[in-house]
Amino acid sequence: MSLNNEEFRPKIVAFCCNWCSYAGADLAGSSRLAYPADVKIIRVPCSCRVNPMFILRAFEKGADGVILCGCHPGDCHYSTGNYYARRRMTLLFSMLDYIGVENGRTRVEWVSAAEGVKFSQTMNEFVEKIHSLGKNVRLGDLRCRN
Amino acid sequence: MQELISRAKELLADGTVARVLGWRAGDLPYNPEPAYFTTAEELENFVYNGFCGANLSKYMIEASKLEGKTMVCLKPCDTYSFNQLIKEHRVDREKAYIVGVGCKGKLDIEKAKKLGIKGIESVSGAEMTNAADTLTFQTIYGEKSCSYAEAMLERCHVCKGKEHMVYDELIGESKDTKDAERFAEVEKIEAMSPAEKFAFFQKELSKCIRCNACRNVCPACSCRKCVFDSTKFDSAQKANVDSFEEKMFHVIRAFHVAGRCTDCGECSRVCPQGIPLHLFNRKYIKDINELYGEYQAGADTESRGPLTNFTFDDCEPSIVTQR
Amino acid sequence: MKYSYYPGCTLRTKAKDLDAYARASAKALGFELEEIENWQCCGGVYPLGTDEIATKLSSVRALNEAKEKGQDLVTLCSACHHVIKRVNNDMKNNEDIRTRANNYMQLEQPYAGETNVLHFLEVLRDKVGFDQLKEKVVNPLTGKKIGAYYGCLLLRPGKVLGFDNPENPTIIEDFIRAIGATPVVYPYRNECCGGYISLKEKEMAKNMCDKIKDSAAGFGAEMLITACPLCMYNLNKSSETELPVYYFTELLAEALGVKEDAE
Amino acid sequence: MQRIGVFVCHCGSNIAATVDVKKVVEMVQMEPGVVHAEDYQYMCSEAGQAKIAAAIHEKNLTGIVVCSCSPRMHENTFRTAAQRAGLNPYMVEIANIREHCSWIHKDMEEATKKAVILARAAIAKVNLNTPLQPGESRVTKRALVIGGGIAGIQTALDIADAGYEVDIVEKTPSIGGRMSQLDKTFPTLDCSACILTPKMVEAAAHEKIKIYTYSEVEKVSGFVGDFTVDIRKKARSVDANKCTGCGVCQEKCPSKKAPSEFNRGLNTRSAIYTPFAQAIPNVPVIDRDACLKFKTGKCGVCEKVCQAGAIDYTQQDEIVTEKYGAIVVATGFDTIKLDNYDEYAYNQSKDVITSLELERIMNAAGPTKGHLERLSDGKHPHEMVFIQCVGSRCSDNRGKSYCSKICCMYTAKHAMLIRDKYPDVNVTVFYIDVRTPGKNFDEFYRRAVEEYGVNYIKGQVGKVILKPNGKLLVQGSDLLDNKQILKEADMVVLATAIEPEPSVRQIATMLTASIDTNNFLTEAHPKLRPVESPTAGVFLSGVCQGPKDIPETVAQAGAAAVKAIGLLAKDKLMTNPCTAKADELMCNGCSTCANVCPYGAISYEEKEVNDHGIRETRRIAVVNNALCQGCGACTVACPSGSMDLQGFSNRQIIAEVDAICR
Amino acid sequence: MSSAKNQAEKIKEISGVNPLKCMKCGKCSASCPAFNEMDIKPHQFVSYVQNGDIEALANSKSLWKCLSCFACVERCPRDVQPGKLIDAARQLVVRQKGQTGLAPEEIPELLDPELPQQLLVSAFRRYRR
Repeated sequence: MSLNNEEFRPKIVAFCCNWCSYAGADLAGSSRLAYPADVKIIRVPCSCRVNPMFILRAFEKGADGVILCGCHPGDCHYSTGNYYARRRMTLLFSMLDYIGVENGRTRVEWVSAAEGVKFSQTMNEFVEKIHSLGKNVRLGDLRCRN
Repeated sequence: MQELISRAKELLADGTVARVLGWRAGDLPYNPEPAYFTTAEELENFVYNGFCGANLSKYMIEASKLEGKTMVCLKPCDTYSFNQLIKEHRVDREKAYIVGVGCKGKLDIEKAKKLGIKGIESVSGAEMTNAADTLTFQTIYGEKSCSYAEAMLERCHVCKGKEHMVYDELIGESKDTKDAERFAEVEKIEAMSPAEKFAFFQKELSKCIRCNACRNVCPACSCRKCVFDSTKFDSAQKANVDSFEEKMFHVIRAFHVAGRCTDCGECSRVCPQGIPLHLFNRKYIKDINELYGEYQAGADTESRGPLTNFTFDDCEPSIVTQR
Repeated sequence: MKYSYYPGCTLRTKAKDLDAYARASAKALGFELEEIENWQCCGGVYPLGTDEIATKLSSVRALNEAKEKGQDLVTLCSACHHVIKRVNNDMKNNEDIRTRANNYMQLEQPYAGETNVLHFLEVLRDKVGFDQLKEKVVNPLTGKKIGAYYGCLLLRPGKVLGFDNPENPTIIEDFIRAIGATPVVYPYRNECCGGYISLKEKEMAKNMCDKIKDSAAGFGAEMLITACPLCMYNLNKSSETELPVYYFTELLAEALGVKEDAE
Repeated sequence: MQRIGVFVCHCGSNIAATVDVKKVVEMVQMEPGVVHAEDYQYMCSEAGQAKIAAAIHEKNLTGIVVCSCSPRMHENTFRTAAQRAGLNPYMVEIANIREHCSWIHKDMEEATKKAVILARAAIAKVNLNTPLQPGESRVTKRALVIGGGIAGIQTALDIADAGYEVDIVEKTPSIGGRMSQLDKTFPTLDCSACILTPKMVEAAAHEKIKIYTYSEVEKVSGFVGDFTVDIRKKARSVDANKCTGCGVCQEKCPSKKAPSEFNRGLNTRSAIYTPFAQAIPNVPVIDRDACLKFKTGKCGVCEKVCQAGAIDYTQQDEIVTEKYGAIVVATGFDTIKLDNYDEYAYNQSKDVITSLELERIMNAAGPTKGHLERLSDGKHPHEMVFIQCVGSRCSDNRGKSYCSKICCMYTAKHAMLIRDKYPDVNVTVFYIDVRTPGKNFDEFYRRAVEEYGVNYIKGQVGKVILKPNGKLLVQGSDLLDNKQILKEADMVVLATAIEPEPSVRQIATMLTASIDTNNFLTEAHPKLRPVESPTAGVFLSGVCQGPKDIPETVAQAGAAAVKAIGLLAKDKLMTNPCTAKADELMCNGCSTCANVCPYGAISYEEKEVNDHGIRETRRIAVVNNALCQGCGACTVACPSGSMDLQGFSNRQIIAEVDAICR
Repeated sequence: MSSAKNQAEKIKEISGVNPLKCMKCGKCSASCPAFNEMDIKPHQFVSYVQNGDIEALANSKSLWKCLSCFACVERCPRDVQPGKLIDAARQLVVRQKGQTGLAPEEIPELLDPELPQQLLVSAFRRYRR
């Protein structure tokens, strides 16, 4: 498969918590569970480290989708981080939906260190979803493209 | 008003307070402005009428640092902001002598102007003592009038109630002016298609000139230094490079005050471009109420805010796609 | 309480009793079975092929009609129950089938599995309650040793039908207790009677039915009860073991003292 | 401006086969700050590390990016290497181009592009890195072992022998665990009790070991080296200091109807009981749900007969709070409930039993005094059928998807023991695969077949059918003969899947140790750190980590002990320097950050600041670095952005975002 | 792609079953009440589809012996559900014109007066398109 310039290759940023989801991504790797190269992972200590600013920043800079992965509720390495992340992201996503940004472009998924399969599946699904939504025109529209 | 002035003089005279925080007349009949008064003479310029919409609680952040107590005039809705500031340790309750002032709804001169009332020379019916339901304007085109309610600020139509949440004494009568659903406008937008929503906000926000009036007036936006002015996020204030920044600014600003915003409506009141900025805050309030239980910021000074709290079985963010 | 009711082809013909006793009993128990209009035959077997739509549509029509009335849909024949519940499950959980069926049906409101499908026995257990039923019994069938014959269609696949524990069900035994008789538990009660195979493979069906009846008789059953006309036919026709087989509704009507009303 | 060196690892062919490493080297050289870039076969090797050190010296590097495997693998290796070469270790960042790139992509061009982007992100981050200094925290020289089975006992003994204090918390009235329920052990057939009880006694007698039985861990706080644990000592209703263990109370207790947990409910015990004869401590407990005194207020027989006056009906649960430096989880397993497998008629027939129940039946102290008999009628069986993989290897949500590992061997053991003791009993085993990896394991299984004539049939059983005459009919497959078999049996034994002891989930949550979908505790690395949890200071011993037999459990217990000892041997621990820090000029003092801090690490000080010439006293957030674990919850809660996380700062993360989206 | 392979794919598609999940435990064959009547046994169905030997499957007696009692579906520990494969193979056959397990002319002699409608309807669904 060669890269076709015509083909839409989304830019996808995945924030993964160090303890569960980043390890889950590692497990997906060592288990050779493929997902598209469009996904690039940023390691954060906990899902609660992810500031809404980071997500909007990603969109501002041209991301087509942003996904945040953390430990399952109840299993946070820091006990409670993902509970805060869950509220923050719920409100942020709701707001993005409210201002007319397709709500499929943002997602939160809880992936444990043992869930390599889930990590890979989630990323495949998410990339597929972004493909179906196409280029990030709406947030792209917000950008100045002189 | 006279009662307020004489009480202020008394408090100054007996040394209870070192200064009075209220309003004085502006250059136009409808734009009184926040002001400090330290002497009985100065108090002669004190005004309090239907145009005194400004929420003075934020001024108390600075006033708390001053020597002695400050008498501050707070309308019922302003007291929510004051409570929230107490909770966040931004104002010192001991430094404030709160006079809960009566309120029968505050006025929005833009609404009158929209009714075709222009060239205003003077207004009557806006005084607090006046029980009249009608505003009468002397204009260069002659006398014009409209009903008080017609010219009321948007926020007063969804009034949180006539009770003061915190005060030392009360002066004047208050009225609950609520005659509309608080979330009706938000619901209207929620019901739109994504394209319509997008177009709506695109149109509104494209008016933004980043004058920061909303930020400056907001009692919740009281950070010593705003993230948008700092280098910490690589987002330091600069000329608007692109329209994304406006949206980012307003979404993030609303996010930063989410769970802390009392819905005082000052942001919309002061926006020189007339952007309905309260629609952002109110969306967060509506979501919080629906997803995490009713919460009114500033109703007390102890409870945990919704974003510094959680329950084990909170909804997942995917609820956004399911609603 | 009113339920939408789907009788099915056989209850109109060879299994009129099953239907009549059920209606009479329902009346005695204070609920009503409102036959849905223009129901069409469910097809008797659930079309397993995921690519088949046409064969699922009659069930969807019935389901949608119940939905429009805002009622649960009650079935009596095991086969109808099986087919309709599984189609409903598809409409709820299989996006592909749902889309295609809705495209075909052109309903005002797309159907997405909203209707709750109940077997008559489930109504007795979950809505009426076996304790309540027991109180309404006027002729308890005291001393009768009855074997429940479940067959396959009511129980399997357990995950979809959610009717009872597919390997060790209790609903009919509880029913038997409620009408005052003694249930006889025997291991072949959820084994297949041969189903439609009896049309061509008489010997096979005979073997299977013999096993069932021998097992039941061996554990002391004096009679069997069933909810399925085909099971009834096979057990009666294919096996030589002397063991009478009744529809459970007949014993229900008898216990409630409304058997004559139905006849 | 930083002077950054980029080191791209081939990882043999693991990376180089999919990522064009030369191209990566070429591309990253154009990135701002990069003054050096090279690739090498194995960066983690000594030679690879030497290259990094050389470049640091030669090029005066201030920051390093290694493009290699996951930072969870070698971040520490490279940080240490950098430190040895005089660079602050926190100036090193890893671009994960193996697990997150070469291993999951096939197309070289695509993988190379992605590798370059990941490298750019790391470079962008390093550009903003600042040297960080870890702090120190003290280590409490005492370990906690949760679970008093063979795993917990062995771990405790090993730690205690090294000279450290250990506490064992066991929730049942005695230590011993599952192993105490076993009759014989494979592949040597020695008596389980004979090898276990000496260890139990040793643990009880050890001066460094304190055993809390009938106790549960209730709350855990703190962190590696300094955990604080609340232990609930459930009320025994018997004063352990007075009790002599004479056993008269149990004999005289009139309430003898409670199912015996130790005998898997196959017989009953008295309301006041010790689970088994060799119980440690030999102090009974009163089961308050079964005791007449507690249920009706009348009785009190045990109190009357107790010469020592040890019975105390008023005893209350007691909470003990202790400090520990290390915690070992050894919570073990149970067999799964068979409610989803009624085709095997376990709930319908008393003669269908689990293997663990057979252990009790075979045991001289068991419900049948060691005689093999049917529980329905007490008759001696002549035909026994064993069914393997009951609930194991089931991916249909009814059972467990994993292999329980021990069943093939214990079934061979059971078959052999029965054939040995009762040559008149025919034994048939239905199996899917016989899995016997292990020393002398396959030989053991073959002996069952060859010397003892056990009939192994390849094929699963579909249904166990009760016959009116009380016999069981086993309907199974013989796949090698392509037949369906109907086998008449007197008893059927189910090799029931094992699962982690269900209470482990709560314990994992308290410890913030991660747990997988099957409730097994996750190890820090599946191969290289198999006895450590990803949570620092928490170690794993025995089946709580995955199915194991006794020798493996004991080996792992020892390994967990060594890891715990290694930790306890240190006086001080380096703390993670990636902690939160408030910018005092920006801090509002609003307390929002403190509200979300799970560690109570944030406090407030009235502090005089000089804000661009304005001197004033402000309320400022101060982070206690010893308490802060670096989650970052506060950084997002902070409205002004004053609170930031060192090592994962806002600007660093934003730089990564920008680099990826560029 | 060979036509056998195509057909195997078709069977997988119709049935929604992934035969690769099978671990060859034989629980299906151990559960099947029609086992003795079948020439190709339930557990073998999985291998036939895996190997693409559809011809043999299509000609198998077993297609017409399966009772659709779902015992194998219920008990399969791997969610392979051989019953669905058998049905899909049967579909493949009856969807081809003229191929059927029941000819109309056979019917009258099979009928008996007590036979319930349900039986005919079901048999038709199973045996014919």
